[in-house]
Amino acid sequence: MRITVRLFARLRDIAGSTELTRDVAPGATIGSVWRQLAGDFPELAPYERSVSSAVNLDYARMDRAVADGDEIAFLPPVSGG
Amino acid sequence: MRITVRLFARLRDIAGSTELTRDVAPGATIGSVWRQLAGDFPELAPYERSVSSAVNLDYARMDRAVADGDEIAFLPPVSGG
Amino acid sequence: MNTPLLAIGPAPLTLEALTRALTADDRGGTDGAVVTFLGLVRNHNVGRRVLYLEYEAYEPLALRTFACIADEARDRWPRARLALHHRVGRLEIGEASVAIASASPHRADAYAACRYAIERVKQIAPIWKREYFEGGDLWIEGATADPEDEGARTAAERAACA
Amino acid sequence: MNTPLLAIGPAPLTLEALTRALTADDRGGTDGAVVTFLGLVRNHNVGRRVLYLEYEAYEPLALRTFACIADEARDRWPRARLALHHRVGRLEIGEASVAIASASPHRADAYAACRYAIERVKQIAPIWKREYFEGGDLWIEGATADPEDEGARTAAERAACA
Repeated sequence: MRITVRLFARLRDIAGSTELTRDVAPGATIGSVWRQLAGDFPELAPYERSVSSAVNLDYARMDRAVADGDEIAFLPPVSGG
Repeated sequence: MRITVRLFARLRDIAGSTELTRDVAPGATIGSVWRQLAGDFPELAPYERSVSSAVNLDYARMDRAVADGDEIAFLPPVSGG
Repeated sequence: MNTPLLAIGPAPLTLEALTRALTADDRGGTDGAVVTFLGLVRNHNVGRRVLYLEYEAYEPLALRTFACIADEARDRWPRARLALHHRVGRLEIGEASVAIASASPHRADAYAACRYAIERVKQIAPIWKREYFEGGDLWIEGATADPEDEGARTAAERAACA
Repeated sequence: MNTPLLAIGPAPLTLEALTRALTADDRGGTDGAVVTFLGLVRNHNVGRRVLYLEYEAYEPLALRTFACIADEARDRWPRARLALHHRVGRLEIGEASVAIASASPHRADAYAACRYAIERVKQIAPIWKREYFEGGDLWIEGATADPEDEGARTAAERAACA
């Protein structure tokens, strides 16, 4: 399955791009996508406990299964307002 | 002593004028001015407990002595805002 | 045009003028929050269909009372600044009778000072509204104005969530 | 020009546009109170002299989050209506990053809904600011965004004095 990963703010700076494409195995979850990403970019690891995620413009939990074509977003702690 | 009395809102409607001139005896207080006025306009009497007063643009109590030339204002319960 | 921070008169009220008056004071950029309040004329009041209102004020005492309210707010929230405009004369449904703005480094103080100010205006400003409704008209009489009534002042602070 | 009730984008924010969008809804004249909030860029933050900010957002999710906040506020204060605009891009000191307006028949609900909304924006809107200060820059990171965190939601209600 192929998914799109979107990254924001400092996560984007660490990874060096706003959007990545990833091939994932069946049974993949948002959490497994995150761990794969943190393997590629070790500076992401400290965000393990504070990151939020969204799938196709809905906030979602890390144990949520991903499907082919999903847009997964990883969001560092927010600071709007 | 001669004082000016200013009346507002329903008090003005009852007395039929916004401003009255009154001659008062030495020792007069805001309260005695009010009672004189309520004698002239009995419909004012029900305001005895709810009226506020001011002297020369300062809120003042009913037992405050008045002086020649004072501007005394009687204010029914307010409803600004 | 220089807009005063405290005003009462017949001119229509605008938030833009009010907040400009307030933030013009802040050349340093220390304000992080501006909270405003507009009171509007409603078309209904306790079951009566309202046609319009007429506001009357003892204007010079009202201005002094606004200054007193601003002082009270500054004592309680020293970093918040207030602007307060009240309108008099005939007001149609939907028009603003009162406009208040509060600016402060942090939002909690700005919200509290702005809310406190409208509570105090209703308690102690020498202003009256006459309601013209379907079938008649009457003077609205609310609170006996007494700036020294600590119970009322405390109630205003409570409403401001302070 | 038709101003949407919920918006995010690079255009400067004005209270006038926001309150017009909100009160245009009220053809019946039932609103008695409008409360607004402006968040401004401050020149200092925890001891750093701030030069300017850059705001970034996941814009489509931010818009959905604003709609979710408006729904929450309507559940809690059914007669209050909200408008909420957030800006992105580079903002100078004193400029508004967020503008919120709330209208309601009575002022208590308008104050509460407006305060609740800014608390929720700070908790759950996918928006980030990068602070450029004298000597460097950094991403500000506040709350972990979780719309289902009841503890955070309750804290926002408490801040709104509800």
